[in-house]
Amino acid sequence: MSEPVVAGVRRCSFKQFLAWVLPWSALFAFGLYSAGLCLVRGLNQTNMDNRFAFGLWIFLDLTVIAFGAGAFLTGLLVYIFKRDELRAVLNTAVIVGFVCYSGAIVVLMVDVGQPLRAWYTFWHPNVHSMLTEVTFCITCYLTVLAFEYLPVVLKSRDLHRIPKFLVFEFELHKLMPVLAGVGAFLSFFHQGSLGGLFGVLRGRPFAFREGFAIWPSTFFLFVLSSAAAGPSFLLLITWAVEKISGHRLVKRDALASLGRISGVMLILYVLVKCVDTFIWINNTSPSVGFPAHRFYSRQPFGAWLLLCEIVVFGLLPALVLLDSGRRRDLRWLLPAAALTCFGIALNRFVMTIQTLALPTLPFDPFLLYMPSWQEVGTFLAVVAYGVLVYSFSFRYLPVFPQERDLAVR
Amino acid sequence: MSRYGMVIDIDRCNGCGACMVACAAENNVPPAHRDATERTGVTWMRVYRVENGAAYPANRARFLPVMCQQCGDTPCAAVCPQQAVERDPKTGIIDQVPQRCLGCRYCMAACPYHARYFNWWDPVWPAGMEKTLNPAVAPRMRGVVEKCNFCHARYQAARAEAAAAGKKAGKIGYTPACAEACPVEAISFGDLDDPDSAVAGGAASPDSFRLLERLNTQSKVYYRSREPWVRQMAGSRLVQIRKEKARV
Amino acid sequence: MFPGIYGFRLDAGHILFLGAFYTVVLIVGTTVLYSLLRTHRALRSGREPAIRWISDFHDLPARDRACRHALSGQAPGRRCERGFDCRDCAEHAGFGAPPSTGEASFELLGVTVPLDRWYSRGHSFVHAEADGTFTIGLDPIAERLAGPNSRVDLPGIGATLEVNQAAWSITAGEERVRVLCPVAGTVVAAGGPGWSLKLKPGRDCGLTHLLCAGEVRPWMQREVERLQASLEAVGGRAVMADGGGLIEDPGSAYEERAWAGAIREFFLEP
Amino acid sequence: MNLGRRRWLGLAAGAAAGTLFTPAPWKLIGDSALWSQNWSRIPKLPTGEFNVKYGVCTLCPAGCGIKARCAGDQVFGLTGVPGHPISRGKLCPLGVGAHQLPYHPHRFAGSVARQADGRYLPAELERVAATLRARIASRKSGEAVAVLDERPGRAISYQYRRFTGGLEDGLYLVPPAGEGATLAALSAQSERGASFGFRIGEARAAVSFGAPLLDGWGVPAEVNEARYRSQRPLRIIQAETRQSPTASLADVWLPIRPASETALALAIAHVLIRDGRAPAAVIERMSDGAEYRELVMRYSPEQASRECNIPAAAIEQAARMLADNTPAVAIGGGDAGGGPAGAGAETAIASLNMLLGAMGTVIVGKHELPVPDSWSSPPLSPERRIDSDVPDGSISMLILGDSPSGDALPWPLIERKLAPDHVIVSLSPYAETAARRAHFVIPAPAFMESFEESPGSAVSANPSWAIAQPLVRAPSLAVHPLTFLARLGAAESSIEDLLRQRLEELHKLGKGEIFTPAGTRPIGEFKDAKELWTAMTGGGVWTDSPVLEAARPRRFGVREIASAPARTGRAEFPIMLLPYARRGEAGTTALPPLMSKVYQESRLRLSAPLLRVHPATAAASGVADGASVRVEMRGEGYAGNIAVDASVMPGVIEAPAGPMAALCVNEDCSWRVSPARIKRIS
Repeated sequence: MSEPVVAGVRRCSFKQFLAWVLPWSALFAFGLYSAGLCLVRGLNQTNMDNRFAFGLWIFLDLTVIAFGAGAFLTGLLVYIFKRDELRAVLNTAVIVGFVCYSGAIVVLMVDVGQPLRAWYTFWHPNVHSMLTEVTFCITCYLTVLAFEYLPVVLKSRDLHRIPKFLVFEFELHKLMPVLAGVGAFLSFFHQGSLGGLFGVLRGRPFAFREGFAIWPSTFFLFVLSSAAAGPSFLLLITWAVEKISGHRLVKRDALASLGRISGVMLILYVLVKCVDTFIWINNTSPSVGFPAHRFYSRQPFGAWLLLCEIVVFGLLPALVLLDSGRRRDLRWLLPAAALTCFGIALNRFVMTIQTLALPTLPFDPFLLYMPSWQEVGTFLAVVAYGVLVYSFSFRYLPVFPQERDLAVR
Repeated sequence: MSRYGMVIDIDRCNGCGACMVACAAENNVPPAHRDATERTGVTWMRVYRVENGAAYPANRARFLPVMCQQCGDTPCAAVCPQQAVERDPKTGIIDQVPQRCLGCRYCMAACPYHARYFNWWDPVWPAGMEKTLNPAVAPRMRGVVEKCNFCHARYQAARAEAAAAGKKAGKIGYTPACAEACPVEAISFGDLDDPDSAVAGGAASPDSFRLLERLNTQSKVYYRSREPWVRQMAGSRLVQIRKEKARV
Repeated sequence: MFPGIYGFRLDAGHILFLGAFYTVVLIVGTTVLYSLLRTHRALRSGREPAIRWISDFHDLPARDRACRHALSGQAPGRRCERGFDCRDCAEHAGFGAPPSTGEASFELLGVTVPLDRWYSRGHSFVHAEADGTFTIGLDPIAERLAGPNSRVDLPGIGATLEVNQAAWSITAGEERVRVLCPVAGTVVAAGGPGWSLKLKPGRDCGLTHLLCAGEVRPWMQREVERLQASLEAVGGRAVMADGGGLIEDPGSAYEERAWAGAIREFFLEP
Repeated sequence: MNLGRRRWLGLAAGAAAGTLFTPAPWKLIGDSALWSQNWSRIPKLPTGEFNVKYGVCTLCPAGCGIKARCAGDQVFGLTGVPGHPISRGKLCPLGVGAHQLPYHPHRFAGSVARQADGRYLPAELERVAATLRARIASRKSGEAVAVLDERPGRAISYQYRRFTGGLEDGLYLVPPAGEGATLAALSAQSERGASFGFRIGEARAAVSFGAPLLDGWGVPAEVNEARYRSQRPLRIIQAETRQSPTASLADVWLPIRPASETALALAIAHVLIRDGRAPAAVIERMSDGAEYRELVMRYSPEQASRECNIPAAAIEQAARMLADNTPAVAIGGGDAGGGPAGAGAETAIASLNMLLGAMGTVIVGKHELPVPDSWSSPPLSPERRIDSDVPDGSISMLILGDSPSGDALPWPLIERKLAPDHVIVSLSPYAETAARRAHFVIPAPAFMESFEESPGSAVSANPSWAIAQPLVRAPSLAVHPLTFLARLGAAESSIEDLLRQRLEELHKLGKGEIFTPAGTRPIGEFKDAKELWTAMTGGGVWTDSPVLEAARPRRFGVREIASAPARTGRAEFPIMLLPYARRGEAGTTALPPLMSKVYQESRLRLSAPLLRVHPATAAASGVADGASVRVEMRGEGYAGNIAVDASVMPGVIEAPAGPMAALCVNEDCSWRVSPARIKRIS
């Protein structure tokens, strides 16, 4: 084949590509198998139980969707606020977003006991449930993402030749701002609702928070934290792809700008979280008879977790990302971004696992939970799925508009 | 209109478990699966052994039957994404509709009493034992949540009877399986709004309390004990209790 | 979900929630349907070639999208945003007519480039014939690059061509590249001496978007550099023969893929 | 037109889009949901006309009335019979789930012979009977053929006795006294044949030496009525090492050191006599009164407090509490798993009753139920207790009876009595406990499958008798014990006939009254046995007032008390193993599968082999929580898991006996406390 798969840029040989893809595919297959077990034999395949009603998977969903937030944020900034330096990572953002959301939804389907009834949530929804809001928004937003992803796919060499696709891509691209707007709206709500998911649990004083109107404070905390995690994750991914592919793909200023957004959001998040935690410790939790310090009396979930969340994985990276000098230096930018992502993941972990580990009934024991291999397998399937989708997109689709310019020296 | 509730006398309960077995038999809850643990079984009614935390010989223990507390202000109903948790306005009973349940287990995370149970396995009885199932109660399928509904089937039967006898509905007396079975008559059941019912009296008595009262779930299951430590413990003080091996 | 379905109530919660949901669905649906509709229209009105060029044009590396006035040094660093179609470019008029050099042709790498004609950025020329028709063909450098044994596939007589539409294609070795049409018109003859197509001009066959006179040399110089750059990028040797002349059939001197890539870039294939 | 790939794609896409506008996909979704709603793996529910039948629970001697809710002739639920004189409308967890027993997974499909490798192979009844007859004929003299009947006093029991009576050195065996141990000691202290029972309702206070008074002891309803009556409720002092449910619910819990019951009983007696709260006349009347006084005087509260490891003041207080609330009663016998405290201790406990004014008020005489003369005429073996009345190694054929007592029957005890080449036959319907050790199993009909009777509790003085009609049809391969006995050459008869005969006898006697769900009528009102039969098989139960004029004990039994072996920890067995169990769970029967709720799913009852020890004990034996260990006792031992728990007495192991009781039996045939040690399994 003389013609390059992506216009004007070089890609590794098919053999190399195969060598990269095969292990991931194997992992994916294994994941599918373990997910299949859970579907066929039921959730007894997991290590969840009546007390640990949620486990690894819900943690995964929360985290992955927070990481996927890069999509709506970049879309918003590029199409609505015309921040053109982010155009370079827009496609990546869309692909990552698409992977994260579709992955999350699939895992959710495995996680529920009766997947066949998933559509009941749409058919007779309980509009007061945060989960309903999440379900609606996520599915809608996945559709939106699909339509944002479609143009990238249609730009692939062979499809591009077909006039119908060419023109459709052209026309659809014109209307992107609309979709970006809708996407932002949806994301705002479901990111929030994911936080609300735990914030509304009156029966779980560790998670319960007061808030505004129908939304507990975690609603807003999650919006902010996801907005902080999204760009950082995007930044890391882009950098990783550059390293793995060995091409320069985006201008540094794009990464820096991502870092800046992340930093701003993160510092906001940290501030709000501090206030929220303060109110929770002094008012919300004790008022229902649960002095907050007791929640941290059960190792390994000590107060150090809270400290890490706020300082090590919050304040620290935020300050680095806000420093325009350091931000331009990858040796500062990347670790900061990594810390940010890890911090948000930790927050999601605390929200799910620690919440459920703590007993509410005074005579009930504190529990620990270790996922079964089927759960881990399903988890890995999502990771592998992400890598595969991205790898194929990167190989066969024009993902990085700047790559061609950067290739010319 | 009635508001059914329970009063359980902790100072009588000897933890024999008759209530649990009666409940399971009445509501077609299957025997534990081979691999089931105390955390994956289905036990609408679970009797906990609670201790005052002191070391021998100062230690004292009581038995605390815990089932769905039938909250007046339910944390669970609000979170169900597809309205599978229903409140019967005529009785105040919260019921789970297995046919509509998605099995997302959000309600279980929401319930502070851990009184909701998920069907981790298909409901399986030893060969031939299906013959002994209660015809009045449909067994639940795998992958849905279930919980105590104050023996709703018995309420329905009682209502049908009352209707047949031409009595006006609302003032219907019946007894759930656990209350009927309790050998020491520790469990009394009735209409909390009916001032001259036993439960109304029991709920009002000074030694009565509710679990996690400060969460303000308005639960309709009251407990009674003359032991101060029991009343204190049942609030929300975390006490060190009998070591139970959590599944890890 | 809908009135009549279990659990539907006409309370604030339902109205707000479902209202928002239906709105979103409506917006997304409309957007997609609308773009489908426009696609349909565009295809019917034959705007597909124009759209293709525009989309290709936007995929070109920024450096290849330099404005003609940037090349001539009038507006350094200026980028073209309209697919090299200056006819409706407001700024273009402002720059005035291209400077005349007075000479009839010039030498570049031992190739004579006549200036009695207009050149398109896609390396085709337009020559106005006495009979009011236009002859179009590859410019000399392109001719040389295509090499002596390149195949040319011309459109049939009577085909109508638009500006920047793929007019004909040449196949050098394995590589097939399209040549963009410099002017709009109808093919009246194909494959004449020194030209590939003879067009009967269509309506608004302005030539303002084409390069001529003093603009040609700097542009062509730059094109050669561009070619060299892309060849070196794939680790090629110099395209020049000794004495700075462009060798006969340069393609033969290169590894297949490298040359192909260079040629594609040269002919503005995305 | 040519169908290129692109065209095909278009076609497919169009078709896909098109179907969305047909009902097909939506119908599919709907159906899928419906399918998940009537999930194929949900068992089908029984159908049939709803009706109610009455019977009596024969899973333990208490004899609670059961009300069976049926769909057609299928029982789907058991509840108590409101107003029932024995159970007052209540059942224990075993009874509540018992309707599942006929379908128990461990049930035998028919007669089997156990192979060397432990497998059961089907064996024809005829063949087995022939083998056994041969064994009986060919056995050496001095080798006994024995029937072990855990539920003596039933019609079938008399048939067993006649069968063994028909053979020379045939033995009719009954299990160790169990919860009746104190009463047994009393009759040992009285003239021959005198037997006693409790009227717990008469007592105002009770000191229980490990008897589970509030947890299924005797006839639970009787205790509960006494305990929860509004006027002067029964006050309970629980002297027990383990914090049993009774201990935690009792008014006073005396956490005494294991095997110190004797000391406590004597110390209480000491206080009573010292403070002159004991009737002197009683002591004078006894043949060994002087020795008793002398013995008791040696056990001052201080002395006892050292042995029992409780404050002397607590003992004084307990004694006073008993003296202030006469008639009070002292009860031994232990729980279903631990069993009696040993002959010496039980005698000490029994004699305490003479100082508490229990004799003739709370403890009164108990007469055997009337039986037709034809039953009691020779040949009829006397009742022998397997622990005390049989020489070791003397039984060459042991037939384990059909019905369980619900109490532990320690295998070592039985094994000790068996001759080297013995054969064991079990009539149990289930492959549980003892039946697993039998060479042949001739499974009797399961619970509710045949006519059964309940001759009343062993410890209650109130006489009662009830008949259970079969509520479920027995599988064809179940063999009724009578049929089996007939195969062995005993007289052919049917259980129904026997019960009718016995009922006739009762009718002739004309005393007592009959309770039926319809109401209670004096037996005299039934004109003939036939009418009585209908009443009895319809959930009826015969009750009578106890006989108050009772043989009084002649002596305190100082000899037995003094000769009791001391059970203190020895060097190699420093820890005391305390097996315990609740009524029914340590017996030889199967547990209803729903008991998994109580064991597996709530851990409300721990099943063997979970060994609870105090942190100090664990540290001393070098084991941590959850460690898998082996408990070693003299000659016995089994594997288990350690559960460290500060609410256990240091130096002891609380070991649930559970359905498979692995118990170590001491020299004096008691197993409540056995010296043991913990070995870690590495």
